[in-house]
Amino acid sequence: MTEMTLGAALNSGLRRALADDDKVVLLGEDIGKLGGVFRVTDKLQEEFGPRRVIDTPLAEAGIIGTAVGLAYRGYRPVCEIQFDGFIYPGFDQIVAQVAKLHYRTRGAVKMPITIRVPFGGGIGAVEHHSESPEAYFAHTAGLRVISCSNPQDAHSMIREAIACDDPVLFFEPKRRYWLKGEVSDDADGLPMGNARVLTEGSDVTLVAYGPLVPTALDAAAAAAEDGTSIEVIDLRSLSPIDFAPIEASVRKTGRLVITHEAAQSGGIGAELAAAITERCFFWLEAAPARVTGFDTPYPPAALEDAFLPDLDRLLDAVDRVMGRRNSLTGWKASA
Amino acid sequence: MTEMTLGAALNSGLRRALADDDKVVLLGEDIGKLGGVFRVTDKLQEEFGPRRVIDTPLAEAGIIGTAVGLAYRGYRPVCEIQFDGFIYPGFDQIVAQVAKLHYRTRGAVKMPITIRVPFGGGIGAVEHHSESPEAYFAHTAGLRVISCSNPQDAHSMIREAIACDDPVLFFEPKRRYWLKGEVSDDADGLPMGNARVLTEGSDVTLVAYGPLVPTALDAAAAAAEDGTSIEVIDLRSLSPIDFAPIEASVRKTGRLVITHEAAQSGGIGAELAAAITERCFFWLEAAPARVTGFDTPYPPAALEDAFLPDLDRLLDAVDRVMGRRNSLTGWKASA
Amino acid sequence: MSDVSTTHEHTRTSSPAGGSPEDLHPGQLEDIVQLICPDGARTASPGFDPWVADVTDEDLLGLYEDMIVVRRIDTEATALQRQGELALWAPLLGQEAAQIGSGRALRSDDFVFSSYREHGVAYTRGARFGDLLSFWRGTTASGWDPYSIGMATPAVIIGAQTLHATGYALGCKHDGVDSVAVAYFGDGATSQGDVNEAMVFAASFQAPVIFFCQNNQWAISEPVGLQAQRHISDRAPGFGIPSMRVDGNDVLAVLAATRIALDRARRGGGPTFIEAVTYRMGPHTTSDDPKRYRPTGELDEWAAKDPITRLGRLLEGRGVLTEDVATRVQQKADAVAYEMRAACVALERHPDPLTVFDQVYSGPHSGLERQKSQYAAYLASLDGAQS
Amino acid sequence: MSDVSTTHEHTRTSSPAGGSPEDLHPGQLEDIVQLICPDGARTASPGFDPWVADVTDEDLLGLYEDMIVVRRIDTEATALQRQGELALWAPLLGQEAAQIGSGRALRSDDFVFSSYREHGVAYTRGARFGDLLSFWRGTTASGWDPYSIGMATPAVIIGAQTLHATGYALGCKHDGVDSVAVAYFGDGATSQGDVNEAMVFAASFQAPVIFFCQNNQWAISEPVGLQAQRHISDRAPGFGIPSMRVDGNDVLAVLAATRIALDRARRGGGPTFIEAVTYRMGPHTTSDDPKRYRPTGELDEWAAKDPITRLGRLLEGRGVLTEDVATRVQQKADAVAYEMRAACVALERHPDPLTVFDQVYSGPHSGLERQKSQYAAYLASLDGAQS
Ligand SMILES: Cc1ncc(C[n+]2csc(CCOP(=O)(O)OP(=O)(O)O)c2C)c(N)n1
Ligand SMILES: Cc1ncc(C[n+]2csc(CCOP(=O)(O)OP(=O)(O)O)c2C)c(N)n1
Ligand SMILES: [Mg+2]
Ligand SMILES: [Mg+2]
Repeated sequence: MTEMTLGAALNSGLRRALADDDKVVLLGEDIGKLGGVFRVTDKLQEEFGPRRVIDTPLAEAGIIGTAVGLAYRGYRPVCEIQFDGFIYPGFDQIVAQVAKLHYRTRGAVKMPITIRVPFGGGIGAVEHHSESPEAYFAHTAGLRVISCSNPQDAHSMIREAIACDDPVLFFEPKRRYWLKGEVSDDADGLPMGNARVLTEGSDVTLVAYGPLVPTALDAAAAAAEDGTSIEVIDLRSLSPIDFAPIEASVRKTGRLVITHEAAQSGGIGAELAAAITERCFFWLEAAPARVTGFDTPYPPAALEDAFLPDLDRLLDAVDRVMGRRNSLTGWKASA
Repeated sequence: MTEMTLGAALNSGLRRALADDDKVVLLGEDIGKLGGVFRVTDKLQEEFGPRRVIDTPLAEAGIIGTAVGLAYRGYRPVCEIQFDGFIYPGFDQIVAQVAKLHYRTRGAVKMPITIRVPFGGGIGAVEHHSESPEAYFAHTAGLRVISCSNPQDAHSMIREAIACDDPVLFFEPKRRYWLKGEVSDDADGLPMGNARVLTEGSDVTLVAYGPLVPTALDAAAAAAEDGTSIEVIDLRSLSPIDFAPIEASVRKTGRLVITHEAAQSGGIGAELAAAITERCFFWLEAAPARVTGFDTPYPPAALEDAFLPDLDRLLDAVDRVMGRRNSLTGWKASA
Repeated sequence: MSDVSTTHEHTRTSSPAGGSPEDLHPGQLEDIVQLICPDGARTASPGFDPWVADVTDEDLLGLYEDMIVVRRIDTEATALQRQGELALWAPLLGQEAAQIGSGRALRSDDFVFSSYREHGVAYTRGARFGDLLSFWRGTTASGWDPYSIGMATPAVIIGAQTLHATGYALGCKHDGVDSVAVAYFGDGATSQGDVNEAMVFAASFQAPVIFFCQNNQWAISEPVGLQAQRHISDRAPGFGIPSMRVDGNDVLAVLAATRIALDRARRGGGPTFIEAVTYRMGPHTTSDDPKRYRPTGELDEWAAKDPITRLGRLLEGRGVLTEDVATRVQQKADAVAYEMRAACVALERHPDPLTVFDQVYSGPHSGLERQKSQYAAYLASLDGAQS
Repeated sequence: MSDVSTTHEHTRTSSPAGGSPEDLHPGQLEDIVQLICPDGARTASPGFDPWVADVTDEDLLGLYEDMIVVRRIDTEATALQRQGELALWAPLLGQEAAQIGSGRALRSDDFVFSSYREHGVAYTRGARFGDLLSFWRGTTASGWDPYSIGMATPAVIIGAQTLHATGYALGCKHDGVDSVAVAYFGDGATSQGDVNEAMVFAASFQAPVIFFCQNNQWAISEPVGLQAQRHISDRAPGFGIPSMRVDGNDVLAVLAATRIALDRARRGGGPTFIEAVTYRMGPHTTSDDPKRYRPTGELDEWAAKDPITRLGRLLEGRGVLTEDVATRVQQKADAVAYEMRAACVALERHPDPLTVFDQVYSGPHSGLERQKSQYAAYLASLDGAQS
């Protein structure tokens, strides 16, 4: 067990993956000498050489398309997309090629490609540097989509993603790169496809992933002080969603709050709300509530606090599903 | 009033738009002499010349990006994407530029771009020719997303889309291009942003759009014979969704079925189910049901009947929300 | 003062480095490599001849047979489409020499990344007929197992495969083998970002990849002049990739050019771009109607440059292609067509609906498993209701 | 036999069509246009000189002042970032000549589509200081109203703006005006599909657009050699676009080249590509640490070619840049910096949260209106709870 930041845990996970399997190669912009703009690949090129850690020309379709060819050849490419908002030039290669080649070839060709995407806001960045594009990929058949929220998961899940024979979109909560935690080489063994119950609770089920997991835990702590018991679930896998623990939780609590930074319409929260309503209709005491980014582009930094879900908005939603107050209809808290 | 096919109605709508405003230009692959692979732009180049109806080089990012520049210059470009599955190379330009430029420039620059996308399956086509990518765009702030289901709407809505100062993704139900109907120049005046109640009913609200609207009407007719009264709503606008008539309907029926060809996870149905549950929780008698394509790539033609929602699957869902039978849990109809 | 003199026009048709064009390509028209003229005459080319010096008359006859066969395959597939046995077909008519000449130059450990029209290439790789047609029949999303014949599943998204070829080639290089990746694509494809990015990446990595562009003059209804203002082969050098422009209706010239490019790639010389100038004599696909856009006379003009006729003339002139041999070749082609038809109609038209869920992922997937079991239950309930 | 002789290498450094390079560009090094040497000497160039024959010493002093001012703007902005007044800044240090020389060549009805580093160009277009900084302060998603200064909102997505410039230019052409669109982008950007597609479209439409590439040798940590195996200016001719390679640290050469390209575009001659060879003397942005990747000595090497120093030397030699004048110029620069700092700190740091919903659409949007009113109610309820 070592204490390290989430970013360092990714670095050490990548290092392990490179050491364990010489078919693993890293591709991306500025991942070599610079070690990536977030230093997640720091020193890996020095250690494994420029054939394993490859600085590519500046073109995302090129990176992903080259990775497809490498995968055809038996490699396990790990592509870094420098920031969330730069994934779109590679969208066609991801959606039409990476996602579909296994199906297209009826299993003959595997696409064990991992696409690492530092995502989300809260770092005061300029446009295109704070987006949450995960729903596009969760709606795309053939991909697996996961997100980590702590150093241990970062380390274990990146290794698992690379070892997975299916393509994996790996969303890294960039504002949590500096979050510290204990990391051991043998994780608790929870597969990357599984959600994790972080705190048990009886009143409300609160589902989060990536950067908002710490926020959700804060909300649970704050609510506990007010006597509300919240079960926080870290989704971890956004596609497929591991519904079993969420169903079990909602059958217990009767109330669901979901949070993400991405726009509300058509986000992961929509799928969760719809699917949990299908599965737990008769257990629900209130409609699932979504606390999300708005249906706007990610705003300039001066407005990001207004845009991002935070502790207060989560507690407001908890109050709402508890029937306590309803900011939506103007019924104010009596406090 | 003239009877024409949906494809011809689009053609006549485009002709009117070209005639009414000389800032309207059409851009696309093979839209000139060939008139488009579906002949939707038939004879328009002949009539308006190659500066108004522009055959472009074969590159979707190029088409959209060029349209952005034309819009900057005051034009109203109408881009044709030849088939749904070819929109992805243009995804970055749509999502990062077209959708965001108005916000980015705080309203100084308008993006009155219409992107026409023949979409959906059922025509026995090869890969990439039968997709339903609408949810990607409905999740993207800054775009308006609409779909027509009959010749009159095709004609009116394409004109309205072109006249709209915001970018519009216009999804054309390709397998209904040959559907005939009366078209008049003055439509009934229902704005493109509004949903339309097609049949009134009291038992179940059935929401469809684009190619599945005729299927939904068939289902309503079949259900009526069995004594079930279905209110069919043509969504028309997928972003924003016109919730008022759906809310009103669900408050009456207590039951909602939603159908689309796109994959279920994160599709329009997820948003509809989640939002209607939020708005009508206490009116719902059953969880909203979704009848959609599966979470697989669009399959080869031999399997498309298995993939596509059809009359029987709609009726099954109606039975389910009516509590009559439940194929999902194996409870068979007694008949 | 004219600005033309002050800027680097670079835009004239370039000639090879060193020597006059005549020295190198005596048989060429407009700076194009040609070894067999349309009238069947064999023209000398000091630069290219050595690369086909080992090609015997017997070999030429083999290429001839290949071309006859793939044209027969093409005709038969078009017929099958007309008869409703195929949903669609993209004819290669006219492009036989470009595909056979290049395809036959490859080794089995080379790897092809093609577009949808390379049936001739697939034939040279040994694709089975059922696998050639199942995609077009709508039975499966694609045909052959790529690893069994060294040819990827054709790409329908224009240009996407050029990047795959580049990545594969990079893998070959890193593996230390001298296999080569070959990307096939059309003239229209050169406008796509992907194809240009592939050139950037290939040049940057010095990847052993051949960019083989069949310039068949059309991208559906759009003439090549809409996509490119210069010869397509003029594009690659600016990326640092040497290029050749060959008569794509001349199977020998195509063979020679491909061998040159393969040799360079195998020896660590990196990528090469080949523009094979040819013509799509048929429609874009069986759904297309070229009458709407093809200028009158153009087809005739190109028919006079037919790739098969010219090799036939050469071989007749040499007494290799006798009437007997011609009959044997035709019989072989007919036999192939017969076999292909049989393979076609044998393809399953109504696969089990539940197979729609197969092979989306390589491992278990909770979401799909649920959808599959629910769909199975639904299908079973229908049976129940109908019984 | 070497394959080199059999393929069209096209890859040598091209010389201008007609005439020997020496005739045309006496002052050039390595086929690069240069009118002012690093030591301040004015070299003759028969091809380019006529294009700047009207440039007086007064004009040159104006360009000098511009460069001093934008360098001062850059230094001040970097300081503002270090002091926490800006969230980020992308320094233009070293690229003053490339930006001023090209920017000052434009007419007000031309239209610029830039990347994020073109503060110097924005200055020539008349951008207000607050508008220059509000993006970098995080106050707004962008700065100026594009129509007020004839310059689009900078594009952060690498290369995207080149297509916008092409479309805008097509619009100018169809409008029958002789305005020109100018796309600015970096060396790294040339690898993006969009930039190559822009060249295809521009060539195909003969659009009046200038592709102005500032090759500053680096794309963050990646040297230009990773993106391009030939001079970047060698790429365009293959697309049918004439190109020029100029010393980007020579403001006069840049001015001349831009005027040539503008003139061609205005007269219906279509697109031109200009590679301005320069150097990014600072970090990529204030978040970057070039020590991790910049070879030692490189910065010094380029410092010796500084764009401002050399024009200063020329003007000193001519007696135009006296000590008095230099002081006046420096005062102007300081005044600008002062004004900019004031404009910066005056920018709103805490806009009304509800403005997050503004200007997403140009018309009403039911979905957003609901979110906005709910958010307003929520904010009000917080007030309520806190009161
Ligand atoms: C990304 C994309 N856009 C559009 C299409 C539709 N399309 C199919 S073939 C074709 C023309 C291709 O022309 P070319 O590259 O010259 O190849 P050819 O058909 O002549 O062999 C087009 C536009 C496509 N398949 N993919
Ligand atoms: C599509 C996209 N990918 C990646 C980035 C991240 N990024 C920002 S600047 C930059 C380097 C650009 O280099 P160059 O084009 O040479 O311009 P310069 O910064 O040198 O002016 C990169 C990779 C981006 N902004 N957009
Ligand atoms: Mg073609
Ligand atoms: Mg640069």
